[in-house]
Amino acid sequence: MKLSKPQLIVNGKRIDGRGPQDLRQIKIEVGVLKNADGSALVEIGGTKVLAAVYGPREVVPRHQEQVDRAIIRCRYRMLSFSTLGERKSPAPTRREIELSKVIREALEPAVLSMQFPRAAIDIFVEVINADGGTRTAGITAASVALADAGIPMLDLVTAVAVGKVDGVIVLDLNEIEDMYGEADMPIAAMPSLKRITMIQLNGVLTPDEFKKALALALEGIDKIYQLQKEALRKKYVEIEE
Amino acid sequence: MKLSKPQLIVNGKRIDGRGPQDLRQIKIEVGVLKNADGSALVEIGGTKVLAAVYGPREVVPRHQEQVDRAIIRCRYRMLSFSTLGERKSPAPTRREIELSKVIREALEPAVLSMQFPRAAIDIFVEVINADGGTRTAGITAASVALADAGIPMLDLVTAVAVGKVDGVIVLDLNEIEDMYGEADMPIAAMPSLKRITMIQLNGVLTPDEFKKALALALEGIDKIYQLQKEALRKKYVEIEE
Amino acid sequence: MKLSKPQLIVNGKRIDGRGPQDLRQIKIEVGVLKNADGSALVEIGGTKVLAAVYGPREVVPRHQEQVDRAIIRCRYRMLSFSTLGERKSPAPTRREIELSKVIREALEPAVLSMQFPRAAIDIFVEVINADGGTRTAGITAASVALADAGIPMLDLVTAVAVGKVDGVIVLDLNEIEDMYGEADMPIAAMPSLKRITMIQLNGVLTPDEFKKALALALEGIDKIYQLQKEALRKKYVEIEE
Amino acid sequence: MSLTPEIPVIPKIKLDSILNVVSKGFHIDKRPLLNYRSIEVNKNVAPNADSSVLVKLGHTQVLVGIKIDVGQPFPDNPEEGVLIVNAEYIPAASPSFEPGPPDENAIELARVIDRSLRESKAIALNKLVIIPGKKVWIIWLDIYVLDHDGNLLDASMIGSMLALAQLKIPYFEVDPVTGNVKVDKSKRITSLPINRYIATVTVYKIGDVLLVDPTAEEEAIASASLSISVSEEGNIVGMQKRGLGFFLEKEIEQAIEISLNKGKELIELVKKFAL
Amino acid sequence: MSLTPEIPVIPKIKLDSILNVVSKGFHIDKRPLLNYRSIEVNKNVAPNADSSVLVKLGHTQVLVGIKIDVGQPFPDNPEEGVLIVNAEYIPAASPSFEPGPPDENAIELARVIDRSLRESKAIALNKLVIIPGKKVWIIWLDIYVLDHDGNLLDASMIGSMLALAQLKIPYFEVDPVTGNVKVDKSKRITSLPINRYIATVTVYKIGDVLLVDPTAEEEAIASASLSISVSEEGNIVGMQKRGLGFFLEKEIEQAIEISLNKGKELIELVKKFAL
Amino acid sequence: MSLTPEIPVIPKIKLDSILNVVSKGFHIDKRPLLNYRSIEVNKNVAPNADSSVLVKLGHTQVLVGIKIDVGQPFPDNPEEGVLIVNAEYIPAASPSFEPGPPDENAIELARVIDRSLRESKAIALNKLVIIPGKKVWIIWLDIYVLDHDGNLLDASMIGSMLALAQLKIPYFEVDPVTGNVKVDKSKRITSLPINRYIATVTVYKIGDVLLVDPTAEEEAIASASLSISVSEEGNIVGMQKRGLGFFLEKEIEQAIEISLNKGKELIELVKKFAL
Repeated sequence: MKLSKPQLIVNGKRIDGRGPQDLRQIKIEVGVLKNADGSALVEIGGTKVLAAVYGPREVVPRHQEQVDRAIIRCRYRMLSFSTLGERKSPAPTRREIELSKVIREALEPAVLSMQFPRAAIDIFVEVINADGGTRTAGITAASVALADAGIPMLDLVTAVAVGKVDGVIVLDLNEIEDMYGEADMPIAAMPSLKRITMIQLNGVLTPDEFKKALALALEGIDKIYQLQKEALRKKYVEIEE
Repeated sequence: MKLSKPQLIVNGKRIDGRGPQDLRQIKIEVGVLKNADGSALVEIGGTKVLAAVYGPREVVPRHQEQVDRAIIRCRYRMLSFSTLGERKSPAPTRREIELSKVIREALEPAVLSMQFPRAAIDIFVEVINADGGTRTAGITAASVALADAGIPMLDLVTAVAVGKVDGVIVLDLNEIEDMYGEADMPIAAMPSLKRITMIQLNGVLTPDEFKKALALALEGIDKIYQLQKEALRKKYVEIEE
Repeated sequence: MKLSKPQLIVNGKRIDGRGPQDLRQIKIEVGVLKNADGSALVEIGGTKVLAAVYGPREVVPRHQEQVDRAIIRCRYRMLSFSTLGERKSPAPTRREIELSKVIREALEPAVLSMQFPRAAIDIFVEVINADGGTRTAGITAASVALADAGIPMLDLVTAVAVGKVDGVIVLDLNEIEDMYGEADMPIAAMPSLKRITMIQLNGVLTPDEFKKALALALEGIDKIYQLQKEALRKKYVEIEE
Repeated sequence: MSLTPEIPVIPKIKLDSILNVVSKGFHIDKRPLLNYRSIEVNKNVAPNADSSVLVKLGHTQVLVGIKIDVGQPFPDNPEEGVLIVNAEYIPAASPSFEPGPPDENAIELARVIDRSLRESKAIALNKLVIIPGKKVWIIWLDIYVLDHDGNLLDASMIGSMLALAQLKIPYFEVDPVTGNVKVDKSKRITSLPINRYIATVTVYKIGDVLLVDPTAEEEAIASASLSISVSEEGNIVGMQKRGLGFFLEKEIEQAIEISLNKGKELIELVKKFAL
Repeated sequence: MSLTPEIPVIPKIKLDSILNVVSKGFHIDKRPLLNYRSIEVNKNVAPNADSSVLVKLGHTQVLVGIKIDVGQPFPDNPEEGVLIVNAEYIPAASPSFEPGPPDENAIELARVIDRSLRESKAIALNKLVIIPGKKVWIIWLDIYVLDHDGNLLDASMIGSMLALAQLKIPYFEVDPVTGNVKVDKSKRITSLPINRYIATVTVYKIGDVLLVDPTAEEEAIASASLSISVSEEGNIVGMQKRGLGFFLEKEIEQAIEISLNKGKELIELVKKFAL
Repeated sequence: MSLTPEIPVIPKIKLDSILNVVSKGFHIDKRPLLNYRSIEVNKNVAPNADSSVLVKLGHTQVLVGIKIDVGQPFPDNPEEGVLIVNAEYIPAASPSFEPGPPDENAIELARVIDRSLRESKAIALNKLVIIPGKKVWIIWLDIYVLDHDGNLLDASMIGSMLALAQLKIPYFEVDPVTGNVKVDKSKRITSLPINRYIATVTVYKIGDVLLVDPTAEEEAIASASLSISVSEEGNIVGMQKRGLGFFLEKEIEQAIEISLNKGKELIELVKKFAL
């Protein structure tokens, strides 16, 4: 039974106490797995996503390989207990299939695939806990994992959602805001190069609201970008020392 | 709930006004698709079937290829909204799997497969609207599409059903006659060569009724054959002009 | 509805009249199929299992082959009508997938796979009637079928279950004893070499009970081993004569 | 996608020798072309099935088993029980069969048997109703091809007919309040009511010659086959042409005649086995 | 696993010539970059569907059909009917499409259409309730791509909108005792209530140039695309970036402007067709 | 089809050096052969799960989560709740794991855990009944292997036992009229009743040497393993031999002794973690 919509903005504050332009608390850990060539765990509010990268490696099955570039293979998946409500069946949903593509296409523009003809770069995004923004956290984690794997990239890719809740344009929606808000717009970009590599809109915005939301997303992306770089620096500086 | 059987023959006329030996109205269009190497749309009464052909082309996956001949691959399929009643699930039914084989085997004897070793000829039959005789319309359409694709053949293949309804042997059953009749016998032949390439009987016939029905089917096939040739002529003469 | 547990041991006798250390009646037939390279039918009490072997033969698909050994492929399967109760769906159950592995690993130590690099040895175990002990009967049958196919082995593999019912350690459980007993422990061994190649325990045993049960199983295995050899001798001596 | 099957490579010399024998009117095992191989049956081979039979037709072996359960009728047939026929070519049966769900050949075989039984009204499905529109008997008839030495469809129909003829309906009680059906398979009283016996005779074409019951070797060089199901009354109750080749009208008429004759023989045999 | 698609090898000379034409402001068929090809529709092409339409956008052909059945509402939306959008690229439509269940491209297309319709409340799902919480109308909207010559998503939205606009709800009666719903599809009284018309305009990027409605040849060399769904009120009701490339912020703003303009045109056209 | 796994090619020199170290009584990381690596647990790592725990056994990482829902009991066990154990080796966990449904290794692991818990009556399923025969609690226990550095089964049992020990049953109300069950997961009162703790100790055989808790490198050269589940009372509650090799009777007796000793240690540890 759908609960009746709660009031999402009270006295200018959001349901979790943030202002409209605030990110949730973010934690980025690099190199959390031994076997994967690269890995990262991103926590943003209650959302927790693990990304792992293998590659460049040989393509199996062979017929998938491309003579002039590495192929990128990507799977986004929610663990069976990662969502509220009943256990999720492990069979891939249509949503997971779409998001695997969307995440791959958000990362493709940054990866220098041409340097590894006939190879594969495999990206696995596993949602451990879902509280809104799992695809954007997945992109943020995957690009750190790619860097951790030593895959050459033009820039990191950083993602966050913006949206509209109770008529207000807000940054970094949580699950409740996503569910009851008027619009949810996940965006990914290569922050230094100002290139937008992913944009989806689920909901209704006027052209003006859209412009405002896009600008807010890019601000949020810049902040998360600093955290990504810091997390990578921390791992690699520690190692060098 | 099965409706009680309607009377199918009244005063020698069938439920749609035809005599026992009449075909429904037939329309054959050639080359209806841009990408396919050959294509045809066949309408016979309320039945509407699209056939498309690709080939001869490379076989993927490779292990299917045969060193001394082209393989023919064929899929018969009903679109989800093509039948009366509820939406049909897109998963292939056992009936569709069987008919894909039956249609392929109806066409195989006419195709000069030996001319294209290691190649594939792919035939796709899509039922857009089903009102009886979809497999026979599919064969009729597919052989025109093969010709349109320039695949060398000994002859066209032409198909029609005969059957028994209210005790009368009739030509070209519609859906109601198929459902409530005593027998339905789809037949395909290479008309000039008098070779029968498909025959199925679903129902009960005495040996005498069978003989009569077979003769009637071959008559119907001859008529449809003329329409096939005319449709092909029309396209290619028009082009030449 | 689960029936209430019947009394399984009455006056020292089991529900089918056997003593605790008795095997059921066993029949082993060799070479029951024409096409398979080797085959055997094993009946033990009401359980009836067919095993067939093909190989060593070429590996399809190619990527499965191993450069230094033959691969063994094994499928254990229950026919749809082989069990009590409703018809079993033909889709492989998790149990069947596990037992296919367990049976393969019971046979692997005996097969001289290194003699056939890049080849496959395929083993099909089909349960025709299930009355307890189908996996062990399957192993017993498969090793005879391997011998019948002329696959070189260190020894035959022989299997039987032991268990605990109404507190008593018993040999060769039937379906009822398996269902209502306290423990079921299928064991396979290469009898001449005293090598144990499969052991599973489903139930609870004290360490002492375990020791006693293992010894009893090895006794039972020795008896069945004689029957396997006799069945093979019978076929091959008959042929020589 | 249905796909042209790989035609097994038969050495030229062997091919010629088969053609030569066949053209003289004999099978390679010296039978006349229109004779079946010896037929053996073992009944009740799978006691957990509600009916089962192993049919050996020469070296071809087919195992047919039936499970009968209580279930719902089809919505468009509320006053009839349900017959569901499945077939599987187990990978043990031939080096060319692969494990996995039934392929198009197995599906076609099952559907031809199903249609022949259904259209001929061979079994009285209308007597399998427990509570009209709600509860009926479901007959699951499963055909497993164990060893493939040719002519699987004819052997499968023998096995199916025989398994059906042996099937006994279990004792049951309907709870008058809940409508639940309690089945006791340890007691069986009535036999499944058989309206008529059916046989399927498949006529194969090798070169210009028509024959029945080929071995696998012969079957591999047949260009086409025509399976004709006949009833004990001499009616034609099902047909299916298979294979890459064709038939002339005259050949079809011959095939019909052959099937009516041989079908009568097979039906007699099955009736004898059923006793 | 989502997988980098194989980029079709286009001969260098052809590639250059396309780029050259595009950079001069034209499609290879000489249209201005922001013009759509001719759009034709055939209504009721599949009479067994409850609504159907064939859309031809240049050589691209998309067949959209609807079945409307009675079913249960989603538990979290008991007071609304259900819209289920599926899409399939049939293998006839392009030499590179393979038979099988819908791939990620077809799934994405269906989901973008579904979200745009749903989020904009284009159709009044709340008026499709028969018995609240128990029985509602389920609208199955199936999109088949028959011939792929570029810009499938825009064509699919035209077809979807038009098929919905033509859909008539069947006559039905609710049995007051059992709650069963009896549907009579031979009588249809009410049209599906449409709240607003929607169009999807996909802006493609070739080199630095933005354009709409490319042919398949042009589409193959586009680095990225941005599909923007707009409502007749001029709101943005859905977006999806696709492809291996990227957009700059300025390009996105241009794309929005293009989509608002072209969307208005498309909506006018669909409304005209719907009459 | 179960298939001989590809044995990773380990350079001869490395193989010799591992065998050498093991034959001297040590793991390659210098532990004695019968010592486990350090064990760490993080509880409640997935707050949306009803219970979750991340277990690190050396570099091996296993994530176990539980969802508890209301459902129907198995027809043959109307008076018990239902425990369903699944395991998946995610492709991130090892370069040799592939995406897709659980393979035979994951299925076997889940089934060994399931049987050990079930046969030992480790958890009181009979106390999970809501309405006898109609509504019970279903416990979905899902095991995800995140990083594979050997000995997955022992780590998975630690995680499973700990996740079960932490599980709290949600508050619920049964509607006396409809029999519907209303669950409120925000309130949790009772813990899942644990009858006894279980541990699984897998004894591996490398050459003639028995050892526990190998790294992935060591595991790759073990010829066989024997997983033995033991209860806190010192009973054997499950066994499974795996691998291409064999055990002698004497080796099995040694393995039992090892498992009883190490199992006691593991159970102590899990109980401590559970506090």
